Amino acid sequence: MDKTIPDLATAVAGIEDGMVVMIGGFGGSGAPIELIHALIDRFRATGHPKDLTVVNNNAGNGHVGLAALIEQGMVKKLICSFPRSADPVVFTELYQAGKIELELVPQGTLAERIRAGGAGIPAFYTPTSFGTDLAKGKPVEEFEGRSYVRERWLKADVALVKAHLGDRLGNLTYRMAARNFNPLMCMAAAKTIVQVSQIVEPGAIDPETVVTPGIFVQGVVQVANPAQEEDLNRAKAVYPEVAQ
Amino acid sequence: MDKTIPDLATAVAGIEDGMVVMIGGFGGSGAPIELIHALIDRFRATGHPKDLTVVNNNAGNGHVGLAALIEQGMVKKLICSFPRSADPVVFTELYQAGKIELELVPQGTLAERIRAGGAGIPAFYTPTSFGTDLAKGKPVEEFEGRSYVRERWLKADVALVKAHLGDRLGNLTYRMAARNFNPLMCMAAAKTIVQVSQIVEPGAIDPETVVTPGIFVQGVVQVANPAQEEDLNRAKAVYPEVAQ
Amino acid sequence: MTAKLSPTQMAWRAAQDIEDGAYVNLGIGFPEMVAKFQPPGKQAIFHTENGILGFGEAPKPGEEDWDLINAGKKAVTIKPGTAFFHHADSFAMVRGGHLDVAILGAYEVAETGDLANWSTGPKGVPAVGGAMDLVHGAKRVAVITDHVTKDGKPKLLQRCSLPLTGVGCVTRVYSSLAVIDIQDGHFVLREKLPGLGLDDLQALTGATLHVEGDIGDLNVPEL
Amino acid sequence: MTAKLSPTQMAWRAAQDIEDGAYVNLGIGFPEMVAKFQPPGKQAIFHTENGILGFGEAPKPGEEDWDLINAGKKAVTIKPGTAFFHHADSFAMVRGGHLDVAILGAYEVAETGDLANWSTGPKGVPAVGGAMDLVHGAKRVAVITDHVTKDGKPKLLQRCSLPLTGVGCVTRVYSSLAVIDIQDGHFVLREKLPGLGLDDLQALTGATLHVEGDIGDLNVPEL
Repeated sequence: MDKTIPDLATAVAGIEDGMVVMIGGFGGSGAPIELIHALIDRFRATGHPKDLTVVNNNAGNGHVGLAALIEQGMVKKLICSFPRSADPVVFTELYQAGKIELELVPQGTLAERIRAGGAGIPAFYTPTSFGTDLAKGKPVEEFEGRSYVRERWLKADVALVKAHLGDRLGNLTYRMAARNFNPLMCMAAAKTIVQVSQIVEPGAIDPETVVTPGIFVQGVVQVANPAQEEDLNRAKAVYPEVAQ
Repeated sequence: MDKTIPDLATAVAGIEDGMVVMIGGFGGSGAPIELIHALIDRFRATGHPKDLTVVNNNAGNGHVGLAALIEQGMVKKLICSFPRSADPVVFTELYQAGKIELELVPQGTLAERIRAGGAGIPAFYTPTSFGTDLAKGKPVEEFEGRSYVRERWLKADVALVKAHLGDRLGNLTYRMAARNFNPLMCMAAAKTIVQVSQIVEPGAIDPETVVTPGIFVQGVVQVANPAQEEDLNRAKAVYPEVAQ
Repeated sequence: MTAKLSPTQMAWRAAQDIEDGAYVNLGIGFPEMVAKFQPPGKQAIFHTENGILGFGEAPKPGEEDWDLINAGKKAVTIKPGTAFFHHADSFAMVRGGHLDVAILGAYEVAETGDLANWSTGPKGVPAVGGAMDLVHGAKRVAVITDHVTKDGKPKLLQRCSLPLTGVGCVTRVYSSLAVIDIQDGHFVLREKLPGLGLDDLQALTGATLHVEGDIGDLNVPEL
Repeated sequence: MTAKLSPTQMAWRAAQDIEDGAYVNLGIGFPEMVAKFQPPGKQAIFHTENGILGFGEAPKPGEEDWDLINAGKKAVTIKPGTAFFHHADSFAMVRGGHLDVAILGAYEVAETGDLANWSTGPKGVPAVGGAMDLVHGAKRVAVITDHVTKDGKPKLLQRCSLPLTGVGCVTRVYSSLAVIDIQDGHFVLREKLPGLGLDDLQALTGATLHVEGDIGDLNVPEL
């Protein structure tokens, strides 16, 4: 079994119009910038994929990564908890112009819905959002005198994930707080594509320290020295680069 | 902050009559034998605790650990998935004599109910047990044309857990398949008491490899070279040892 | 030739259908033997409910580590690429549909795909383990079972008489006499022992055996 | 003395109530400053939603690692005993009631304990983050807020006018003028700035301030 993929273009080849795409990361940490940029390259070359529904905690920053994906007009709907960030110009303008849909989900509920999707739990109850606008239309139930909102699982056609080490069986480790939503999204997508800083031999990752077991991963592509969104934005990077 | 406890007797001192006690382990692997035996010692010295409700995957084997706890008559009710094992004489006899209650729960549902207890999810839906005797009396709901059973969280007053390394903040690692239910039970109990093979300084466990973060742990006691239930049973051990 | 397949032979036959790279959970007992018979060039990855993916064979006697066991509480070993995880993650793999194949034992199987394999009734101590989760998780749920009980009564039935493990979950049965798919509420006979007549097989089966196209010969080596 | 406390001073006051060994989540913005003012001998352990427990102070400029950030996307550091985990485990800590204290900002707080801190209405881009989870998880949910808006209108009200973050969740308010508990649907005044009359404070508050026993002086150092 070998889940390694030779290059980024191949890694994103199966992503089609209208798909639900989970993209890992919290802000820039753990964001698979190179996979996103490869998807943008494909769109610019072929016109596809478009009309994507993207699941991410945020709405991107600056003009790289998720923000660039949105800026290209590839995203029809965003499911996220916090689209208001330091420099979310791209999303804000499209949203206020009514050109992109937003499903706002409390962060813990977003995480749990994704985990539920991966764990085969179609619905669960949470105290979060009870009595608020974000619970409108959702079933409410009392348990032991406290009120809870019923939330549904969230699944995806594809997850784009950033990890640290990966082996050809798909076992993954992450780096510090870049872990965030990534292991959950691996579980919840029909096809999980992971960029790792280094592909290692099976056995090189101690079985005790595997965070995502390979069963949740369909493809692994190596991106040594991946970009950090924060660094790119401080350098005022724009993707794709505009010809001078 | 120092969560270390000097000895086993102190570790089990707060466990009272009628409490719900989660006990980690799957069969013998990950079973906190020494904590269980300390609890038996306390019962034999004081007559308490009794009428316990115990949550464990199994019903013990032979005459040590959980089986010995049951044999002492300390357990009123067992919540478990598989009380039928190689040598579950103790439980079987009491059960058939009507002297111990049994709540039988599918293994994955048991794990998820415990996790839900720890994660603040009062109820969830699962396909498991739909249409079977174990779903009787439970609400059923359809999602996307498939039927699911609603299950409730499971919480405990105390969890007795076996881990491998622990620091004084309560961060834990486990050893191979001895992990099993232990990290979940840490989450789901008001008070989690852990026996570890070695107490180490904070920082000695790589933050990437912490399996149970200290927030889920209230006490850590060192038991170097812990007994394996399987070894004890092969040696036909009985606890407490009968005076010759 | 054999009048019926041994459990080992049934396990061999089941192993032939496991794709290279498949994630597989093998139930306690006979199904565990399937791992031994993987055809050359096909390498499945085995999952055990108690938190190991990609474990290896049994260790030599005396070399057991009792922290490294499978769901049947038997000692196993690690291999390059093994991963450990807790029970909630383990059953997320099961319930979440990430396993390709689960192979279980059976007391009874119905043509509806219903399975009974956890309780023989109110006597004795009931025990369910992970079976009710496994039948709803894997993409393909197969059963290894003698075709009839020790008393010669059919185990493949119109409806199960024993308490159910799952409803409409089994898709293929590897019995001691035949390989039978379950499709749209019917048993569809795929293979039978070469010396066994269709009428004879039908007489040992508690529901109608449908035939679609050729019936293959169930040829299994002596093991 | 100051006419009102600065955000830094409110953070200082809030920090005095944090017990040694408490697990604490500090909201983005002003509440983050609470960490700087822990009294000597009291060591809280800080949780951030994005998957770190027990993180340390900000690194020196230029030494940031952007994989090591807090919920406000600011760089932090690790300390001995830090642990990393994913978002579902992180919010299990929150929702499961494992945090001792969460300290958040507020647009409005009601005497019922209702909190509004995520939306100023239909204009602009709504963003909720982890606030709705935090208000239901921690054993004690406190708020740091100016006592009045920039226009001088009360932020402590009978009922919130803005979209709610949570119902009946806040138990203590550290305002720029006072420390107020919320008990049984009432504001109970615990401390006020020494130079401020009770009537003056009541005039700046949108619901009745109840008094139980002594009212302490809200003495905070210049910072």
